[in-house]
Amino acid sequence: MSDHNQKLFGRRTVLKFSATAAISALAAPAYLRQALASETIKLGCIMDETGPLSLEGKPMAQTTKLAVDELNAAGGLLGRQIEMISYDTQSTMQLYTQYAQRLALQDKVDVVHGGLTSASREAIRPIFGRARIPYFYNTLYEGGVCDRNTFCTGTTPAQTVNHLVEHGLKNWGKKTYVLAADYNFGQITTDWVRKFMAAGGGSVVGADFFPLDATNFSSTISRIQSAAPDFVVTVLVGGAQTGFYQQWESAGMKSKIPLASNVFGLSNEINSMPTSTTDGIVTCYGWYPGIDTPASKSFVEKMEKQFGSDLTGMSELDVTTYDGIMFWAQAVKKAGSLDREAVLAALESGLSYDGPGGAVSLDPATHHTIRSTYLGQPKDRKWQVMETFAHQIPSDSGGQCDLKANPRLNKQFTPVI
Amino acid sequence: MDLAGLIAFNVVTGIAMLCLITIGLGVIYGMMRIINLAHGELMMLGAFTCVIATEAGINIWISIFVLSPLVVGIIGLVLERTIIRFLYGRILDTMLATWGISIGLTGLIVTIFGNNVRTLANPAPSFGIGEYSTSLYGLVVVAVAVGALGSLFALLRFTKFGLILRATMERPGMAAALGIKPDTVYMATFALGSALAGMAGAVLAPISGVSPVMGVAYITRAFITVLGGGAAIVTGTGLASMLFGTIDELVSFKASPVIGSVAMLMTAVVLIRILPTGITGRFLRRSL
Amino acid sequence: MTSHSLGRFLDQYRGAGSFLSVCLLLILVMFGLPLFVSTFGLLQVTILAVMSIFALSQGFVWGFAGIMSFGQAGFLGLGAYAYAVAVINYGDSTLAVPISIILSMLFAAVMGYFMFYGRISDAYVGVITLTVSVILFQLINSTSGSQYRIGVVELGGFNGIPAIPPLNLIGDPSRPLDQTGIWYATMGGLLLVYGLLRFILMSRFGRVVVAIRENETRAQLIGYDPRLFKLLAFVTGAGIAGLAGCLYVNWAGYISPGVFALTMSAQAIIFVLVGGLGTLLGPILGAVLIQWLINTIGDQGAVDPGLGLGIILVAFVLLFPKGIVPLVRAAIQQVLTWRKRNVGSPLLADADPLQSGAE
Amino acid sequence: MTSPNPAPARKLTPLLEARDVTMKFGGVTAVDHVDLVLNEVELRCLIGPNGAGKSTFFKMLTGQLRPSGGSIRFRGNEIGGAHPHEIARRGVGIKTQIPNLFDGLSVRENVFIAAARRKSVARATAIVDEALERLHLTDIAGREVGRLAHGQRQWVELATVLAQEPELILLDEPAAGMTKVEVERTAQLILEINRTHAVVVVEHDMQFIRRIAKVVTVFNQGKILVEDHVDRVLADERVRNVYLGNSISA
Repeated sequence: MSDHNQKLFGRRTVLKFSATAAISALAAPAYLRQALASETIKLGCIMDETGPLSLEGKPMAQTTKLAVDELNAAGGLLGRQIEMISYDTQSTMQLYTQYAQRLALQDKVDVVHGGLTSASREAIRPIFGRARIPYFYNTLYEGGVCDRNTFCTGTTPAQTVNHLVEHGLKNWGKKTYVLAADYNFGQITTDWVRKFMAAGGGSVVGADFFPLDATNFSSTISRIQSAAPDFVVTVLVGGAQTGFYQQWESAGMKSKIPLASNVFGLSNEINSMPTSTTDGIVTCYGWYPGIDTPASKSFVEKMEKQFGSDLTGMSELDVTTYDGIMFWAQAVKKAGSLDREAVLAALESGLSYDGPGGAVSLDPATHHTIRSTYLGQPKDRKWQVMETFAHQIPSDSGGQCDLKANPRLNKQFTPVI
Repeated sequence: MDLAGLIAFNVVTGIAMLCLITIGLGVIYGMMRIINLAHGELMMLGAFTCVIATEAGINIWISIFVLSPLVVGIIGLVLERTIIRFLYGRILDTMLATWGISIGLTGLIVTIFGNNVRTLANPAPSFGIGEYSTSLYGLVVVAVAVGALGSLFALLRFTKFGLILRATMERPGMAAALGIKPDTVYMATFALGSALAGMAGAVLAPISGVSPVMGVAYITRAFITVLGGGAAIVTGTGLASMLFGTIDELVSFKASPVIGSVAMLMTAVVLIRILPTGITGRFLRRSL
Repeated sequence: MTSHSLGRFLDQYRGAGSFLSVCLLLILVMFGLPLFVSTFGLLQVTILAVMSIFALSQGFVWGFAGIMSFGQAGFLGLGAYAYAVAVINYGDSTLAVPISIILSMLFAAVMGYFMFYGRISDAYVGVITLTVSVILFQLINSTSGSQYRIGVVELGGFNGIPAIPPLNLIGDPSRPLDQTGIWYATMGGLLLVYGLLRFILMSRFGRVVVAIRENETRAQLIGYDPRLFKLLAFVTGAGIAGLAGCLYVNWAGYISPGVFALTMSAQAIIFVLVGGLGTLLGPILGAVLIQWLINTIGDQGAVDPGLGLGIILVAFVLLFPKGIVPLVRAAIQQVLTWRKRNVGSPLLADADPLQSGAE
Repeated sequence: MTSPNPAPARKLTPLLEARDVTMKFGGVTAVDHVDLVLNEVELRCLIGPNGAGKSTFFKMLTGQLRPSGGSIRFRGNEIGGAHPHEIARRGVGIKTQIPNLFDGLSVRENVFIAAARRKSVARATAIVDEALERLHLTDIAGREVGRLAHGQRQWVELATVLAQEPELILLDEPAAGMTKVEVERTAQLILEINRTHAVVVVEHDMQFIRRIAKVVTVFNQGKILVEDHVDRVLADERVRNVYLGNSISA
């Protein structure tokens, strides 16, 4: 608890400075500000710690804090302490660009970890690109981003959605229905489902997209029933959309049509909802809290020790955040400097380490991670791992993204159907 | 055939939801000519009351039908006494003030409880229509909506309080002539409208989830239904809900919920343009 | 010089004096600030200037034309999206700026015709503007599929449109403006809008608009068609909001449907209410003050900014419905009158400034 | 002044011609098949008890109400049901019963707005100066109208009507709430205006009517009771009954 307070205090002092920037910046000569800046290494964190996305965002910010504390406890990097400068974007898109500009122009940070939704990533990615600050997006997403300045440590559809679809085709049937959040993540992931279904000889019989504040799913539940799929894939994001699962159950659909999801469980659903709602929904992630390895267990222990009752549910998102920071730290050590080119070169040198989710390596060509993924389902508020897939390649760009060979590439590859 | 039954059920539920959302706003607008932009937040407070009460172990039905209306009714009373009563007769100022209340209440609840969505377990089982199935809770919503409209009608038609309300509605001086302060009537009306909003929020909580910002989703719908319905509270709310609810549900089923909602709003804009005094401003003028 | 023509002379002189001093102040800020403030500081104040323009649009439509628009953010958003789509498609901002203004105005013209020529009462205008802005929000918010594109630009739905190029020198896309340039452009826009509105209010058109706000029936009985004047005023306000939207995009480099949100419209109304209804300086001051307050409250994180905003809104409606500027002006006037009485100059007693547009 | 002599224009189209004009509010008929003809430069007084339909009739003449039936022609053109601003542009000006002004604006601005429609600013300014001078308002030209006394507001409204330069001037109770001196000035002014303009006056003050009237039309219960020369009207038994003998004898 005291750690948390300290963090808040630290953030506030930083912000107090920035809030009065217009005035105080007048007074402080430029060289003085530069001098202050060089004492610590600055790690920028930009995350939705409050608001409807906070169930995902807050643990990620906590993990960032944990990782930075660990690094500092081990002596910091290059003999300097790491200062975490954190902004809460309050689940509001406008604040992303505002705070990203603040990180880039005022705080002049050395690296940024953060961004939760794909929308937020696309909003801030160009800002850090222009400011030449390496950017880590540590959230599982729709895949395909190919940008020399950006590193994505979360899992992608080529590592998870394909397994969900295979599972469905094998166990349930050839027809599926997709429910997705109405933004690029939901749209592109749905295209992936279409592609994988077609490849496996099945089809998507319907897809509905919802704004993030959608709460009433009754008309969709009717539509699903009239389309009669063999299973439903949900790509629903945020607190409001989790209401679907309860409406699904109370409409009596739970026992009729099985659900698969690559998002369910990321916002602590297995603890906040009745087990009758959650049990049996099949998911696929790069990590589950129940994974029985020493690294995984110690990660959970460390988090629980540091944040106690303030910690609400853990997921792959936290592990990939941790991975992102560790890769960056490894690269800084290897480069021996914070110079962007040196750090990028080190990041592209084929780094790997054993994280809570197992062995992970950073793919130099795509700037994504090669890692194990797992199929799992909730049972009595615990995750049951059903299957393990080792060494999953982030092949979402179909081999077209090779940043080693073509560093000027900057686009997002999407599935071709 | 079964599918048609399911869709019909959804349409009826949709209409009932719209009725519930609207009725509290309708009472306040119909009687006092105040457009209460904090209506959605009063619903939100009702939903929060219900969630907190059930989390404290109180029976969900008691929370919905007793606690939520009571708590929000009292909040409405306080708001009326401290803010609204100074603004009678200034329609735009009341809109601004209630908007301020709306933003402030959202901010207050965010500050206290955080901007998160809470869920309330659905207390009703599911039932089948042929090979399709749906939640029985829809029937609860329909029953509550019918009950609320019915009791409001009875209140206006058969009680002395209803007579006074109608008199005040026709002409503010009338109440004074009957020996009642219009002030008191307005106070009671605002509290009644708030209580109805609180109950609506609580009834819908198991379906929609509960969050501090949920009010925004309701206010536009309630708003257009009241204005679309016109002066007669019960008939107007009922008719406008039927029109808008049917459009919303059918288009939602055919296209998507967003298009459904857009279609409904467009219909409302056109309706208000054609009938500025609402459906009952033009037809069925003598109704309640 | 007779006493009344002296009075008139003083009216105009004082109006012009305050106009010039506001302009001077704006120019001083415009050129002075970059000398003292870092790039980031400039970024922070640029948004204040953008919001001031937005507030002026609301201030004109509501404060002078008496049209209660609850959906001014709709025009802000249209201007913003129009600029974004146009500038990316053309690769040049020269045409994108007028497009953003004109699109907002066209939309307002259609909407205004629908409302004002349909004898819709004031409160209902509020409802319709609010509803239309909600419709716009929902529509734009659901355009995230790749099938929703205009030219090469995907509208992006909830995601919005990232990496929007800033303004460039007129006709020369190879020379985009930097942060300081955008500051100058924004302040230039603010000055322009302020000057334009002052000019409009001095003109016969502006006077009739104000007269219609004061008494629509009388204006009609004199022979003015209130529908036409309201429509024109509404369209003018929309154009200004469109410009604000265009500058907003330049400030953010990114646009999402959030600009259409009700909170944006609410902010504009609060700016005007706090600053002063029926003034031009008021909305500017209100915007700067409130936006600064939102940033400060938002930064400290303990209290939600909505709580503060709500309290401010209610307090102003109840206690100072006229806002800060008229309050201060009345106080100054009182002091002046008092002094005049003591000096004993009867001439100035009649020299109230034009009630409509002077500060 | 001179004896009533409305003859010259009679052969031409009348300035105003109302035929069968009817106004119903729900079940109540406020104006019931009224015929009224007014010639160029005529002065007509309308009298009748409260609720007789005079103000409603005025509202139909100016387009504030759309008649339920009948026709209203101004110089031969139908204006019944037209928009108020269209009627005003044809040259009908009205001073309403309760002073109806731009309260937040100054006296000068009020009159300027009325004068300025479709005129150059210079010309409008000249008209404003003249109107203000004529109605002795020059000294309070800078004052905010909303803060003026009732009598002063009446004058301002008269000034705006004059500044509009209408062909037909409708005055609804122009002398209400004025002092004796002011009433006399108003009477003189109306007669002066009438030299060049047609004027219709609604008034309750019988002394005032006697002072200015030539032909008087009496309204009762939405219908025209009688229409005749002022002396004969005031002597009429029916008119006395309608007024319960009160003010006529005064």
